[in-house]
Amino acid sequence: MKDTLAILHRLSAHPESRCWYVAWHPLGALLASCGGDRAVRIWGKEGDDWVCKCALSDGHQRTVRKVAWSPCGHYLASASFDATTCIWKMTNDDFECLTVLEGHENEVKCVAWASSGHLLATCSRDKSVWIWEVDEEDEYECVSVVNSHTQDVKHVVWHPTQELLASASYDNKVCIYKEEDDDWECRATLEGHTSTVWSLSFDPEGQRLASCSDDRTVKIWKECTSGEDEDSTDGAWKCVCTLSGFHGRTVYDVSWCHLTGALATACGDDGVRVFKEDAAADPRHPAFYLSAHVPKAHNQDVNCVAWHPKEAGLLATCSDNGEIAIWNYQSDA
Amino acid sequence: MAFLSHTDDLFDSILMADDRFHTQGYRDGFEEGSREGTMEGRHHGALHGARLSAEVSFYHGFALAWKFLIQNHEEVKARKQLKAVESLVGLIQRFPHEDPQYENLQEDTAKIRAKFRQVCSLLNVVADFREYVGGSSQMSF
Amino acid sequence: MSGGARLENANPLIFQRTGERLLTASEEDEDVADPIDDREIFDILLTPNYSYDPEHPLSLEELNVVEQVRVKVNDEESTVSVEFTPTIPHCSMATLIGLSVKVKLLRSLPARFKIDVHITPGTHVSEDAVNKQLADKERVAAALENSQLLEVVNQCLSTRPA
Amino acid sequence: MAADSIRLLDLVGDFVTGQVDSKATDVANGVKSGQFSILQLVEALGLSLTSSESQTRGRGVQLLSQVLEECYTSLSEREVEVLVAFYENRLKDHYAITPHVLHGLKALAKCTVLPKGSAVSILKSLFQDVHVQSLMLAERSCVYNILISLMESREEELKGLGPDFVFGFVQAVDGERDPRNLLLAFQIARNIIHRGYNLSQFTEELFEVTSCYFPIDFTPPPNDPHGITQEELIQALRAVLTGTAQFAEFLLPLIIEKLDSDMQNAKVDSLQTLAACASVYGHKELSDFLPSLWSSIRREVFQTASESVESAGLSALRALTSCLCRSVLTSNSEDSLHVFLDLVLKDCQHHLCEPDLKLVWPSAKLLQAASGASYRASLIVTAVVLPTLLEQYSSRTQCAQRRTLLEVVQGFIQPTASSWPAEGEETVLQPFRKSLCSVVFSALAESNASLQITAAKVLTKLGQQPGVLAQPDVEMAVDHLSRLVLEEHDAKVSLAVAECAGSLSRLHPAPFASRMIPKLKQEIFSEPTVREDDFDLLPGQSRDAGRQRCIMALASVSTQPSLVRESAPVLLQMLAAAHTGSRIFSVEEVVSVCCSLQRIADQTPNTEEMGHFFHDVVIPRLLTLSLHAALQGENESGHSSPLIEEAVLSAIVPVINTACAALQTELATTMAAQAVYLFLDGDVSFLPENDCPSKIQLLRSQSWTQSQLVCLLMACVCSLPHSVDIPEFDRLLGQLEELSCTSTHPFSYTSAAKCFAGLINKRAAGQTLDGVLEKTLRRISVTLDNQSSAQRIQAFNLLVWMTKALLLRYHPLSAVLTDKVFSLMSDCLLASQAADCFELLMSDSPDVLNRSCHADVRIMYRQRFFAENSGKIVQGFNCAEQGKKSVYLKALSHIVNNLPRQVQLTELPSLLPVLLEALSCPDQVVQLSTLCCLQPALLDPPPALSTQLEALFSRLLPLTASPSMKVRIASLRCVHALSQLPEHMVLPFRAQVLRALASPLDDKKRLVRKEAVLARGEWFLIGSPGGR
Repeated sequence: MKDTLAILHRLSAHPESRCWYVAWHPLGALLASCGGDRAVRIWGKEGDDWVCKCALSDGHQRTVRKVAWSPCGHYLASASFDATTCIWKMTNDDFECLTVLEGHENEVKCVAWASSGHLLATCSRDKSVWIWEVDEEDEYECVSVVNSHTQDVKHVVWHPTQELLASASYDNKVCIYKEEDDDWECRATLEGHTSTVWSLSFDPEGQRLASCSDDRTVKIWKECTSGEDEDSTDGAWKCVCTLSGFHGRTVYDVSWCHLTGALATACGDDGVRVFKEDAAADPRHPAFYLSAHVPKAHNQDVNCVAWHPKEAGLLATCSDNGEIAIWNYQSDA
Repeated sequence: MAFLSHTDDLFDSILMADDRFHTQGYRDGFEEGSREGTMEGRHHGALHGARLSAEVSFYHGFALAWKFLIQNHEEVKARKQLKAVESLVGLIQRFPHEDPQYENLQEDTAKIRAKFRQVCSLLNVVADFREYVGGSSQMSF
Repeated sequence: MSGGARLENANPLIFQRTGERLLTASEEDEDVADPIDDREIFDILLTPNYSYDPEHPLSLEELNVVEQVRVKVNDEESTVSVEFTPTIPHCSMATLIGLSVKVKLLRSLPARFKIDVHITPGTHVSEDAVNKQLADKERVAAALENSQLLEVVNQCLSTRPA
Repeated sequence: MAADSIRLLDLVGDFVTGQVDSKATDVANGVKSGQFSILQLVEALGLSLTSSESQTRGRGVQLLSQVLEECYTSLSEREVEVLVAFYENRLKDHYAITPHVLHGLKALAKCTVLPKGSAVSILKSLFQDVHVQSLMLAERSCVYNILISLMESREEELKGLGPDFVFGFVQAVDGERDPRNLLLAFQIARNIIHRGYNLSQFTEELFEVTSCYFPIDFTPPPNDPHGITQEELIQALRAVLTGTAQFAEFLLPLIIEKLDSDMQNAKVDSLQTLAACASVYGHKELSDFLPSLWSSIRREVFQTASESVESAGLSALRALTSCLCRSVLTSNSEDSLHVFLDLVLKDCQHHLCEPDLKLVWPSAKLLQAASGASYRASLIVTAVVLPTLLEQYSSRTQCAQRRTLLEVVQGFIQPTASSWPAEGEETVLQPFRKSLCSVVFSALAESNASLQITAAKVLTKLGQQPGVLAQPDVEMAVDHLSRLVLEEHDAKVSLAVAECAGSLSRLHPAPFASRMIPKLKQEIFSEPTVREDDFDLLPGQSRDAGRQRCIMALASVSTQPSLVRESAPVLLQMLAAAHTGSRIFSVEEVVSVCCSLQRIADQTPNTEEMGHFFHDVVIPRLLTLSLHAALQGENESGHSSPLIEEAVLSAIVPVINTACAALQTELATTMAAQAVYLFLDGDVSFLPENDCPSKIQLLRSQSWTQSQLVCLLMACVCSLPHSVDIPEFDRLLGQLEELSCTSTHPFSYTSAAKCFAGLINKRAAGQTLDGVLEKTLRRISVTLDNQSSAQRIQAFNLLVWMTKALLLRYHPLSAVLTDKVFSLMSDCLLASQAADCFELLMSDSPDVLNRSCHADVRIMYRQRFFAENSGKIVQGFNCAEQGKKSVYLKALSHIVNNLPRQVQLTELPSLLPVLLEALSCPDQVVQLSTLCCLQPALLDPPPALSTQLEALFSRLLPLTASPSMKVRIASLRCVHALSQLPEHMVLPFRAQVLRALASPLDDKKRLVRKEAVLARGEWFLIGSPGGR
């Protein structure tokens, strides 16, 4: 491993509690974090160090599990254990709560914007995935409720370009959804993990999907377009690669860098790992190698990894100890 | 004479007793068991059938009521709502009430529930469907 | 537990309590470091030394819910694994007992520890489900924000009978 | 006269029309003073009483009633008669008037001169014309009070009313809700029942109207002025319900029903009520309900989690059983006791055969409760249970199961006060003597410690009952015990064995004298056989440890003079051997020999005989041995006697202390003389083997081995009773002073000082004593003032002991001495000793100047000392410059630490600032002692604390990381204690504390982590649902 992952900054983002998730602003100037202290914090760089621009602590009554920026960068969505999702509007450095999306029976685990910015997806322990439509005057309405999972739904993520949604669940499965005469339906179910699937990430082109799981593996799934190989129907996905043996405990998050194609993971063994794809390998059977590994990246579980959208190699991670860490990944490969 | 025959009869009954009681016991037991079983089964079926029908018909009534309330509104929002309500009604009407053997009963029920919740969200009403969906008790996590 | 509450398992097996841990000289010696060992975890779990299980007035150990042999700790690697045994296979409280045990350890051990709580293999009908749920820190975190659940857990951990 | 009547009219007018309430008292005074009579008042009231205005009439009656309440005592029978008639008639009047009427009647009912018949008529009209339920609280209580006072004075007449009275009461009380009134109502009901009023057909009504409150569920409102407790109500009601057997048919079903409720206190109340009525009922009342009563009780005891329910259930069962025991046996009727116990046995016995299952315990408890009810009951139960248990024991093989069974057995062999066999009855265990013994002995022979311990306990219990164990059994037991003493190395077992041997030896000394003591002696003196396996022995298995146990055992069994005469010589012989070196005993062993001697001296009955034994044998022997050792000095020839070791001498001191303290006066006097002359003039005549060089002068000797013997002098003379007069007092003091001031051997000069102190503390006050003291004090001062003197330490030491001796007896001089000590706290050399000496001044010293050696110790001398001096310390603290402050804090914490808890609490507020200061003082000793005196105070904190919490936490939390483990532990305990404060006080600190306690969880010391875990656990519960 000649490649390096060097620590740049450490910030105590949510002291006395966990930091669950961090999300880069599409332009990369801001970083949003959320945690067990029921707050969302917005971080920005001032000179050489990162400072808290503002804290949104009045939106939720319980843990804020995930945050997501709208593609345009003007909105921030926050999903909380209080069964609601808040939509925040950013006007220069100030945030106001536009609306609160209700309807889930219990903890909302994830929220994600479609690339178009017109669609929003949320998922919850109530086993359902909800798709919301956003109209011009910032009105949100539920266009569909899908019950394809038999358990707690942990994560939802949109395809980078198409209107295609993927969800990961406690039932060890991943589901892929498409719209079907203005109702959303599960088009493919990805089975293979032997325990909870915690997170998902599409590759830059959206042809492949990475999933990470409590079974301590990361799996790479590929959509089989007809012709490529016969034995599969259009829209079906199959596992083309499994990264096992690298992680000591649950893999909580996986992130595919859209600039470098590097794959980063956050693990319950306190480690952060970066994998690179072996260029030489047959594209139908891709191979990944461990390019960099920081064993004690944090002194408790690492919950999230996020690649910077603009600056290649810049990586943000956060942990149960409430910390955010920002790394620089250098690879000469 | 009578006395004699009587004794034969007596012996006979004693000799056969073992076997006779055995078969009779088996028969009785079997009848008893099957009767019990049927009763239990009926009870179980009735109970769940009732719950499910109650739930679905609640949705039905709910949907129809709203349908009439909003069908004459013209604005876009109401149209969308009406669409959703109608698709819920559709789902329910396609729901095979009278066929208990119907194999994807569960899936369809799930669909209906999902649609119902979407409708609620669109209409922005909080209908207490928890008891119908067998909602998560406060003690689970 | 109110005197009126009925036990789900009226006549459970009981086991002799192992006595107090005896104090060794080295434990009183300022300079010697005592590593965290199995018995210590065991003792943590048994104080308060009556039940974590609102159904049973007896202590966890007497009910054999936690046995010393089923506690494994590795101080250097900062890992703890506890296997607990619900008093009867259908004990509805299995998850709650497990949650209580987990919370007790979370509150009592240094943050560096990775804590695994499992049901003793083959002692519970829904063993895997319970284990998976206890291992899911997100679910546990959510549980501890649910006041009804937190109340039960706290009562189990309270040194004053609730 | 006329004037009076006019005045009266004015007063009445003012009150009735003028609404001037105060006038009532004026009228009353008038009546009391005889200025005017009641009848005159009535006349004066005439108009208002007959007015058509109900309001005016009311006012009139009110005045009359108020006056009556003032002076009902002075009324004549005639007047009362008139008034009663008037009032009864008024009851029919407008409802607004009724309250006043009732107050009047209440007053009249109290009259002693109440004419015959009026009581009845009052009641009749009350019951007839008053609807009690519609009255106000105060008036209702009036009615009850009327009933109560009439029942007191006119019982016969009321009984004349027959059941009507009861009926009237029932009607009146029905639906009462107020707890105060209920207490009254219950009292009435109780009187009705206990004083034999005729209930007849109204029995059930009376029961209904009272039992509807059962079980009482009443929580007094906050700041309730009447201070009525749930308990009072419960007791009052219980007295009613259980008052008569006539209620049985109603009460018992009710109890059975209430036992089914889910309210815990309902259960407890029902069970207690059941127990109460079982003591009143006969078996006739119970018989029909016994089965269901039993099943309810069994259910509760089997299934409850709460000890209160369990114990209530058990005592209920005991009560039921003893009730059945009282029932007279008639030839034709079956024995109801037998029937009932069979029921109990049927349900419980089989659980005794499942020793791994939980129900074995409640079943055993139930059976024991039943058998504890009476001798007969215990006969029946044990006859069934013991065989089962013993049979089970032999059929079970696991030690755990056997232990459980044995523990159950233990519960059955101890008779209760009520089941103790009477004269001529033999113990119920008689039939099982053999089998019991064999089980116990086999258990003792097991290798499992907890089993052996239980067996020892059982054996103890058996031994305590006369006539259970026969001679051979006891001898067998003694052999087992001896074996265990010699072989068993488990500490817990040895302890149990010692206790067992001790208690057995009280009743059966002979076998111990003849069998055990010789064995022990033999083991002690047996030649050390070098065994190759000696090396790989566990600690406790070595021969030394074995000998150690023998030494302890000798003490434990010395419970009777006959045994002491056997055991003490063995120990003395060991000392002799150790001294001569004929056997090699380690110093530790010699010390423990002394400890055993001390225990013996302590536990032997304080008789003339024993007094002589110690005075003539033990003490002289000890003195001789030490004297010889001392004279040998540090022996040139290799071996030097262990008896010159300070440790050994300090162990001999308590032996002599205890013995001397118990001596009768004449023995004590000779003891004093012998000791004094031995030490002053070397008179050894009273010692055995007194072949010593003449003219030994121990107190003047230059050799430390001799001078240090002064501690034995102290032991002899300082623990004698007051009455004993010490010969050569002044000469003695003189030499002691000299020794304590000049000796360079710490043990010697300290002991001398202590001896000095012990003597002056008891010496009668007066010129002579003061003279001596002045002289000594002068000497001390001179030495202390001379900074260069080599003997300042000695002088200081003497000063401290002198101070202690005098302040214990409130001697005027003590103040001067104390100030002297204070002045030394700024002394450059002695400052820290000065601070530490307060520990010595305030705490009890074990070997001198304590109550057990008859010292003159005034009660509350600590409080007094504190009151007089704490001010000075605080002041000194404030004046001292930074570097020196800690000295004062140390002194203060020593004093406060030794104060009784109560005083600490009262004083804490004033001291809090200084104590907080002390917490941040770098000296760990100060920190520790401050924490120690804070911690108990924090358990119920003074209000002053609430304002100081901020400061307290900011100082406490850093200490959890102190380099000293003790400090870390103590500070964590304080933090733990603080978690018990009212939530609103501590909640603000929760986050801060939890954060701070995270790191001690990872402390390198287990003991610290333990405290941290406890404390943090508690703090998590604060302000969290279900927590607090």
